[in-house]
Amino acid sequence: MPRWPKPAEGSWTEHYPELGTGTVSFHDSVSAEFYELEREAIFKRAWLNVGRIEDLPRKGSYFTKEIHIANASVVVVRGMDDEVRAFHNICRHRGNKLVWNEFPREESQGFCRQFNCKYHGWRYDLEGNCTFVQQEDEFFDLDKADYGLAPVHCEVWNGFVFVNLDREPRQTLREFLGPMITALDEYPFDKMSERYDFEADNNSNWKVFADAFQEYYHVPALHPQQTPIAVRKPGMGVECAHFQIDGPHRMTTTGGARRWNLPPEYQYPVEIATRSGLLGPWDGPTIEPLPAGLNPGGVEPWGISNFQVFPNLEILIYGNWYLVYRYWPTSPSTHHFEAYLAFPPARNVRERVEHECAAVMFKEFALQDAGMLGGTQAALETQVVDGFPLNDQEILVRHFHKAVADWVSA
Amino acid sequence: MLPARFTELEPFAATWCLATERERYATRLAVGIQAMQEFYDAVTPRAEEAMAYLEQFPLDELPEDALNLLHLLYSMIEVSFPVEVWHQPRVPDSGSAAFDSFTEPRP
Amino acid sequence: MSPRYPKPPEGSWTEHFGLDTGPVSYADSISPSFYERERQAIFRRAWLNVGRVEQLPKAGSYFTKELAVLNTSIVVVRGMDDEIRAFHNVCRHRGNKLVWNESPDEETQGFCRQFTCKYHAWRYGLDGSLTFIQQEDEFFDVDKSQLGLVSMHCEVWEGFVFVCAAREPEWSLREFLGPMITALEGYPFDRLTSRFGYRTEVRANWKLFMDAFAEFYHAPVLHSKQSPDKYAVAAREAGYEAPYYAVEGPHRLVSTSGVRFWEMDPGSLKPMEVMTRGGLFGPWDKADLGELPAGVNPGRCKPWGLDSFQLFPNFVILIWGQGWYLTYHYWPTSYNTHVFEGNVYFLPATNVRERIAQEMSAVTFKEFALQDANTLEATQLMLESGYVEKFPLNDQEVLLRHLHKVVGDWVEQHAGVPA
Amino acid sequence: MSALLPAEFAEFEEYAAHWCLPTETERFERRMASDMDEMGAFYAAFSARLDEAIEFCDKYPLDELPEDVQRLLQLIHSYVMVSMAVEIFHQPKVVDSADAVLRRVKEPRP
Repeated sequence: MPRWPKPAEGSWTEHYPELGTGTVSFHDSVSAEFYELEREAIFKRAWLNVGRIEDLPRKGSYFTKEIHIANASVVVVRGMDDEVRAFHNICRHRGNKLVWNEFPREESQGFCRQFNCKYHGWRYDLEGNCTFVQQEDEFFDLDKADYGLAPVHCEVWNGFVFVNLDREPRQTLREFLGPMITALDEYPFDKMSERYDFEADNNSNWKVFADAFQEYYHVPALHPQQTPIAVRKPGMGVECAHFQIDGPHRMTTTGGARRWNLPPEYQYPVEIATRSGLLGPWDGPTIEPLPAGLNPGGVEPWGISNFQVFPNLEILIYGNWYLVYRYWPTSPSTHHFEAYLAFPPARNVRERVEHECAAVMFKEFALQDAGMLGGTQAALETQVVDGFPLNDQEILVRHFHKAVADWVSA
Repeated sequence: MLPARFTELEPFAATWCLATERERYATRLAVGIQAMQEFYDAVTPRAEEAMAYLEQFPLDELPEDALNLLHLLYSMIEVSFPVEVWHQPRVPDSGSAAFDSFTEPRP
Repeated sequence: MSPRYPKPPEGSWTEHFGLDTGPVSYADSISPSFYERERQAIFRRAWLNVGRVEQLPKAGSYFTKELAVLNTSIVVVRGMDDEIRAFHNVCRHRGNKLVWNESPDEETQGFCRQFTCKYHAWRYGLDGSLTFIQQEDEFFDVDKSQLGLVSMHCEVWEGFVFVCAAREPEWSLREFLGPMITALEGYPFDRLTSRFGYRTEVRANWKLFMDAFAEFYHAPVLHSKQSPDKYAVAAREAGYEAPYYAVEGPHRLVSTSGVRFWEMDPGSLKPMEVMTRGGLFGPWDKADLGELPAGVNPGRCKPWGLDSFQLFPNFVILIWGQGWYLTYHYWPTSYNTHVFEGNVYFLPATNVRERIAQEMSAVTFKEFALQDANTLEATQLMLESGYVEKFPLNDQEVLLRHLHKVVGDWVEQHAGVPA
Repeated sequence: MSALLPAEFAEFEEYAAHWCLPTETERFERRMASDMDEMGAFYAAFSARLDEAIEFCDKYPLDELPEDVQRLLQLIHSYVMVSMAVEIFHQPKVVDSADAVLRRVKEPRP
């Protein structure tokens, strides 16, 4: 007997009939040809979140982003007019990579008044204009106005900086995000500027890894240690209170008693000692009022909301802090994983320790996911089995692979 | 290891009397800029005297201690770039670049 | 800023050589299929320098050379008749690699009286003839005279050993080199035998790295930190201008004017340069090489710094006014990687001071090369991104325009010729 | 040897040299390099005074912690790190994490 009501159709999956209920192939996660299709149809077309406005604190702040699957390196910079712009990180003279430090393949960040090419000293201002050509009169009919940095479409939504590598994006960022995501317009991400950033290079397809974070069905099996052993029971299930789909994006909400409202045997001593843990600080400043878009299912009591923004962004909101994951494909069987936890800045050591405990515990269980999914990838690559059953709690996995397929075939 | 009149350079001999460029370059990347600065400061004031001393021998018949001294001077040249120019062991922005010596005159 | 050196009457070197002045594409440097065409149209047809005769000091001396671009390994050997020959390094019996030590993919060198295959002990003379078959009578109708090592065309010019992989070379080596290069005959390469050799794999197309060494426009910028600030600032403001360029057939030349570092005030010099009397331009005390052939400094630049002779396709000889020379080789290993080899050659030092000045010059050379190599990896990465397709070139970059044009021409001319 | 921690916490000096580490990367590596006995001893000793240590630190503004107090905070961070091994996994390494790595590339200071 479900604890949470299902839609009238009997299941969340049937509530979205276009999803079907049959088995699903993960060929899209092992195929080199499919990866090539994703490169063109998804990563060179969709809006991609590359950072937050807090990553560009002042005029002249910049960071570079390597988008391997799109063969792109992008430099994102806050101009003298406070506008955030993105450019291809390429000097227009001989094609040298413009902004990098020490290792040309690695990302960099910093602050500058202009960009200087290391190779021949061409200079560009923060708006991308070419401002200086070494020995300009040795060139033939060269007009600097023709040699500004190649722009990349860049828009900011609620502090999230997105780029689009298409020549002309088919949708504005807001159109692309759609009503379900833009219903978070009022959520004060900007207040959560204390960040704990992580990265990893994982041996799994980007979708295989994303799948692990859009269902909680695996939690009792892969992460039994999330529950202290005294109260760990075999056969425990997990049920989400609400699922919702909007275009290529999707979300789920959990509900029920907060971990810290359970009896103490449901918490580890360190959680009790720090009043923090897997689900973050128990106390902390409250964000009032939370926008309705955060809990579109009206779940009560509300737990967390997990927004999956197509193609490779996840925003997990815990109320007064949030988590972001990004999955950057680097080959059919590997991806670069980025994650961060963001809290309102600690006002004292106690809050700082609360955040530390949440960040440490996050890593513990993410390591289990990363460790196992290398194995999933290797097994999928045998291609011995092609049809895999997905249950109703895995509806978002089903929808994700369908959305990817739809974009590829569009 | 070194000729008697250069005994005060002995503390550097074990690290820097290296016969090949490969060893000298590897040591440069391994020891840190502080150690190179100390070596540089100690050896450069004696470099002219060392060259004058070594000139009394035919180049291909250097006694062992003199040969060690010559290798020490080669190391002095090796560390001069980190110390005088880069202020760090590596050439800036050369993170993934290498350029390996495969033949050089002996000595 | 008016040019310090006169330009040709056409107004620029680029137009003087009849080259286009528009933006260029580097599609030839990021394409696996173009690389395959280069292998056939260029590397299987041109004469390629694989070393010098000093590497083969006596009868029986040999060295191997891995030529990934030709999918082969060769062994170059001085025979009992003092003749230098090149063979594909493959045993005729079962195809084993004939000459190697420890690791089969590494080059080797040495001295021997004959080559013996490690697998079944077949033996070959230094002239490539098969001299011994283990248990010969177990074979069927075997004729040793038909099973010698497969030779590759090999000729020597001024001590430089060249090979040509064509079945029948279209030119003799001297024809291929042409008058601009052969005018160097008489330069005492044979006396400059004190050699410092360096090698690395560069993650960039071979032409892009040649480009970096085909222009000095980048030098005041990329290498500015190499010099004390006082000199670096002056150099950067002045920019770079070469007094003389020449193009002949597929080959090209740039000369630079001399810089008398040793006459500059010490604030413009590295302390170690002053101490060792050596640096980027070589030992300060010029080596006496006697009268030089007319082919050296053909533009009669004064003061003269160096000549960079760029021999098609992948070989550069840099002759310095101070009496030494450098060679560069760019050996492609894929469309976006190559092995770069740099060799520095001096007169053998006669005393410690000369040797120290040489050491300083060689160390300085490596510092510069390290910067170039990493920058070119960054260029390759971005060109491959494909988001920008056309790039402007200035008149000081005329030689790289020429290189890419010649490469394109050779590939074009060869199109349709069966492999 | 001069004291690393505030005098009130002198009893933890023996752990300070080992566990006062400013970054998560160092703390995680130290955990991987330590055995359970070492970590268990530190955990047992520090548990009783954790709350007191936090209170002590909070006598100062977070961005103006004196050096010895900063080290006390680093010790608290290490305590959190060690508790994962002691309370949850009963071994230094995360169970079933295979060869996975997750680098913390940005964190607040202190």
